[in-house]
Amino acid sequence: MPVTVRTFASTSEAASALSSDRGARYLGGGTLVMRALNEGDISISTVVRATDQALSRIDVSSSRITIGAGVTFAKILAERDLAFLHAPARSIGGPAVRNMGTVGGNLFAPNPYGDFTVALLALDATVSVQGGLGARDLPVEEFLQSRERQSGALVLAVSCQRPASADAFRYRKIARIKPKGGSVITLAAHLPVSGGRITGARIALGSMAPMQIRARAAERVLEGRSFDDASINAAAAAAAEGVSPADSALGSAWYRREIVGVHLRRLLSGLE
Amino acid sequence: MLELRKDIFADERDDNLKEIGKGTQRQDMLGHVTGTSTYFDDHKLQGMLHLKVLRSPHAHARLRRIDTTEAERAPGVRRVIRGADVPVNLNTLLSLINFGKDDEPSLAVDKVRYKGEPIVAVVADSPREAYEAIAKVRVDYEPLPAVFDVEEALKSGAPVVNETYPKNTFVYHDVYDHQKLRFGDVERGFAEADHVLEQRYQMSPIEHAPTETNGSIAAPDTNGRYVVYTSTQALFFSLDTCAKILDVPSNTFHFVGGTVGGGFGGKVDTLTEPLAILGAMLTGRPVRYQLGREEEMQFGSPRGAERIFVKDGVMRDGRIVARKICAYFDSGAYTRLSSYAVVKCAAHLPGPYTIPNVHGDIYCVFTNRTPATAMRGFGVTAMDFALECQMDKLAHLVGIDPMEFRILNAYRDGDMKAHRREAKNTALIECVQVAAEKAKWPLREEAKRASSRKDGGGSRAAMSPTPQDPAPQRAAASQQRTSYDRAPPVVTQPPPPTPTPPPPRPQAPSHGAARFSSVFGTRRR
Amino acid sequence: MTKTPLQFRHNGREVAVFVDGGVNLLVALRELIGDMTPKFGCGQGGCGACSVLIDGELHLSCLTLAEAANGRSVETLDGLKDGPNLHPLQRAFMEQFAAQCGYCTPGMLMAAKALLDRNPSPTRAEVVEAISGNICRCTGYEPIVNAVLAAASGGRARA
Amino acid sequence: MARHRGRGIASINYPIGMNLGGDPSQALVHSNPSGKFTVSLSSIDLGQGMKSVTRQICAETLGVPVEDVYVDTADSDTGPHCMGSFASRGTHRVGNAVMAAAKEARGVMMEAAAEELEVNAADLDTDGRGNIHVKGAPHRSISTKDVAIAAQFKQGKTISGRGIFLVPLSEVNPETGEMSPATCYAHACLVAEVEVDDETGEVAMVRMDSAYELGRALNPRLVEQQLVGGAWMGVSHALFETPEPYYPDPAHGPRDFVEYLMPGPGDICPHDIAVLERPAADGPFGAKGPGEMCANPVLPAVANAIFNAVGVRMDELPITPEKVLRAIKAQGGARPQARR
Repeated sequence: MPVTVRTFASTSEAASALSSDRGARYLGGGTLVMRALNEGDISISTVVRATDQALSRIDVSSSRITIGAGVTFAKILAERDLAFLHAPARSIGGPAVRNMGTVGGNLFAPNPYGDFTVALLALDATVSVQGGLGARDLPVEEFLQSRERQSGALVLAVSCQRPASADAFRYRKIARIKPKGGSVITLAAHLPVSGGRITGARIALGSMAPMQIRARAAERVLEGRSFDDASINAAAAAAAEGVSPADSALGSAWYRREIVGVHLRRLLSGLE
Repeated sequence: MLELRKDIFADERDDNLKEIGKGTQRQDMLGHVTGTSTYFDDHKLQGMLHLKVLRSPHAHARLRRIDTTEAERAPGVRRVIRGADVPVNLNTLLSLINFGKDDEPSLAVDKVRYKGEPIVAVVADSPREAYEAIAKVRVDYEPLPAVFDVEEALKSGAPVVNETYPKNTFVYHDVYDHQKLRFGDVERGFAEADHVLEQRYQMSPIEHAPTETNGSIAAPDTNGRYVVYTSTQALFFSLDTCAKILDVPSNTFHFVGGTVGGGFGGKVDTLTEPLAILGAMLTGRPVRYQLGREEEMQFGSPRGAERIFVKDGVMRDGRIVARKICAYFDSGAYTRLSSYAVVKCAAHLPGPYTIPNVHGDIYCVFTNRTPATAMRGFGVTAMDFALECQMDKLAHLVGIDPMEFRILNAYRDGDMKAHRREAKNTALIECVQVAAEKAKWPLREEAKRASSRKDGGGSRAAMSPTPQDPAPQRAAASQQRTSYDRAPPVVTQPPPPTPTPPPPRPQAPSHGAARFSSVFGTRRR
Repeated sequence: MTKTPLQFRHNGREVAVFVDGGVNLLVALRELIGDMTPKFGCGQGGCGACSVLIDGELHLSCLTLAEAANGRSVETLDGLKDGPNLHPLQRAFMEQFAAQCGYCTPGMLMAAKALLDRNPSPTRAEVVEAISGNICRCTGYEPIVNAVLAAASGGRARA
Repeated sequence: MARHRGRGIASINYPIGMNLGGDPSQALVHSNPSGKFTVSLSSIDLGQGMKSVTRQICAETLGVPVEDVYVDTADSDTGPHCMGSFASRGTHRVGNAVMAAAKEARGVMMEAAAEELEVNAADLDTDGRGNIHVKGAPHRSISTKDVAIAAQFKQGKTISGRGIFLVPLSEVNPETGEMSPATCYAHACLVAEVEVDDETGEVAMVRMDSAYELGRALNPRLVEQQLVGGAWMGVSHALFETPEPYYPDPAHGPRDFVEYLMPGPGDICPHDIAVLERPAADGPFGAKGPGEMCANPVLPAVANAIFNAVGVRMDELPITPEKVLRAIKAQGGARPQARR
């Protein structure tokens, strides 16, 4: 049975086409769906596309920025007002993949992919989803936990508050291969400091669990403390609490547990 | 950056040549930069069909039943190929040089011996339709215990991987489960030695990862022949292998290739040609069979793993007096070319050094993994890793600079090698000297003056008496003979007795190196 | 199979073909247009051998739905030459001996072109980044990086 | 945290012209009527440059410019038998076969020229620029083109040659392993410098210095391609590559180029290479084969450099950060050795 390609002008039509057909997959940048088709994934019988311009819109007018699900990483890198997201965007693929891969698709990318989503998780981003029954917003963490059930839904956009200050948000992807390599561990931290105290600490990790997760123990350690070596070391010591990494071709669970604290410490203390 | 050291061995060369030695542009470079170099897949044929194979999800399983009826009825399917459709469904690559027993089917029939082994091939109008048909093939597997470790595979009671070799090892000279190397008496050497160091080394498998995956296109040609565009790195090897498997005269085929997107040894196995041609024979249409990247990585044969045990005896003054090696080549489920690498490896011992007592036992072991094959440095890469790590440890043990330690033990012209041939045209010492110079690694004058052309031979040319192993029992009559020579098996005879040589002396400083002063003095500009 | 019409600009020339649903641009270029310069290396987006420019941007044709190229401009290595004259990148690749088996070369050249079109005088680090999505198994990358840098400086010299 | 540097060396040899297969290669060389030569082979160019090297060997042997020679490969209908491109056969086996074929063709060419110049063929020589002249009398000369025309249309001679190179099969003694495995050996020594991160086990290449003895560098640019690319592959084998990361457990095998690890363009380091030439008795113009052996010294040199940097012995390939980190922890921390 050949693959049917259905292209819609509106996201709502695309969303209902997706939710009404178990064999339908939404085609974003192609890095996931086209690869699956190339490799003979016959569970995909319909490819759904939407031409709605809203999907590729970036709104930076307010302190809360919104990025359409169809926005590519190259487009983010071209947007000066999104400088805080340049490091995560640049860490994905090579130039061609950054010209194709989208923010929305990254939410569905399994390990060792999905690095941009780690940044979104640390930024407490919100995901706007168009289901068969209408649109709704949900926190990215909740979205990830229910990701399997979201495959029938269409992601419209993600949005988040800008980090409190430039150095309040930090991101690093640990890869074996330079400059383009798959994630051994991906780390993102948003540590707003007010009155000399860290408030609302968020630390997110990629490749440390089946999904991107928050390092809650490390967050708790930092919450309310001053941003100094002592608290950094304490956070590093707590980094592996609650993680459940897997053995993979890029590194073992043991190795990831051993080094996650080292890399968190280096990230927070600004070391290479 | 590359520097030609014409000053070294200049007296052995005629450099008065016109084309040789010039950095002439590659004949194929214009084709490469314009994208017009023609690889096997760049041939456009009318009505091309696509072949995909169903691969085993089990590392070891009996095939109780294979049902292809649904697949045969699937849309776009032109032909489903099963093991019974392959004229000669058992082969081993080196049967072309009369070495080894046929042990590998093109399509598995009774059982599968590694995860990814092909069982059924589907030829369809499009890749998509081939994939859909493959999903409709029903196979009833009875999983069997599998063995993945070479030493486990040698234990009695280990699962038999490949019934052609019931002891899970290739059979050498009809007699042995390994290839021997015997030169002098290592046990005596160990007894004499000031230090004995025994170590274990392991190399995991390595994938060739050529940017072009293995593949071929076969098409009916005029006058009943078949033209085959192929990525093979061994044109007649592949052609003759296909003629054998498809049981037709070799001139049935017109093989075209020669421009290949990287091989490194991974395109010798003729993985795709037999089924592509059979598909063309059975459908009368051009058929393309190209491996996907995951297939290439997991089921295209890799450089096989090796486990190596090295035991050395060394004197305080740095002379190595005995080296004993036991190595296990992980051949995977079938022989392919590992049996050959084992002999090449035995010949390579003990590395580029003159050691009076050398003992080697090299095994080709079968396990339930993707069959291994040749790769750049075949049979030697892992052994060199083991030997050179060992050399570093020995140098550290006796407190000698690692460069000078190698110069001290390096083989020289006239020395006797462990495979009982005289060393000629050696140049290890000069390589160490020049590398040291490049790396600004200080060497003592004595080491700088050493030469491959001096102080070899003499006692170093002698073959010390070699004790014989207990006589082996003959291999089972059922096992056909496997040896390189087409003559009857070599009769076992002890090597001619030779007088015990005095143990080699450490190299005396030599002062006759004036002719080569340029090696250490002037740099070529 | 039902076919879908597809029309786009291929190296400056309008082409129209009919494609099967779900077919990628690499297959359309090679099997329907007959442009064999983009190569299949993985179909996974991992090797860059199939790299092409779409509306001037570097894309992986194996991960591009053929229909998505409708009405757009696709450039491949086949269009890099200016008539009989080699592109500076092609000349530099020759001079630097930056190809062995040649299979990654078409993708490398397109990735390098995408860089130089935007950044005529890149740093070494920028060249490394620009070709980071392209696998070469033969050369060790060094001659390729040198070739792109040479082409860039050559370009400056001419300017 | 600390990063430690260390240097390690390895020296190796490699067999060229293997005798264990008894597998010959053949070549055909012939001229067209305008004195341009075609070499017909069934041998394969995998990128190593076999077409280019045999082209130079043919031109040198014929005494004509390399531009006048084209190597056609591989076609089983037009190319004579060749077992294939493996076991360092390209330069040594195929090169020798081409050389033999070119010698035969040169003989006919010189005979035809002698007939035109009315001299003895033994008194003639080629100038490598497409002319054949009487030794010591350059003015008494004829172009290879005119010779080819005369041979074809006047003398009825084919300027062509056939060549085969066979290294006879070596017997292997079952008891002692006595054998003649190869006809010559290439050599190398390589120094690797690495930097090891003692908190993560990561190893970075700093630089390499090496010396390779190859008999004869038939084309130094092609040799450089092999040695630079081969050393990269050696680093890759040493630190990165395997389709079975948990060998002998076959689990978690890589499926794509993200999971199958090879150094990227950002992982490469400077490599300073010297090439030595000690001609082999049976190599074409003394050449051995650089292609296969060039990666081999890198693996142990890197392992030995890691020991020099942090004092741990890495005996299992590939040397992943995990293995290095486990070893450092087992040792109770990095123990840098004497700097060298």
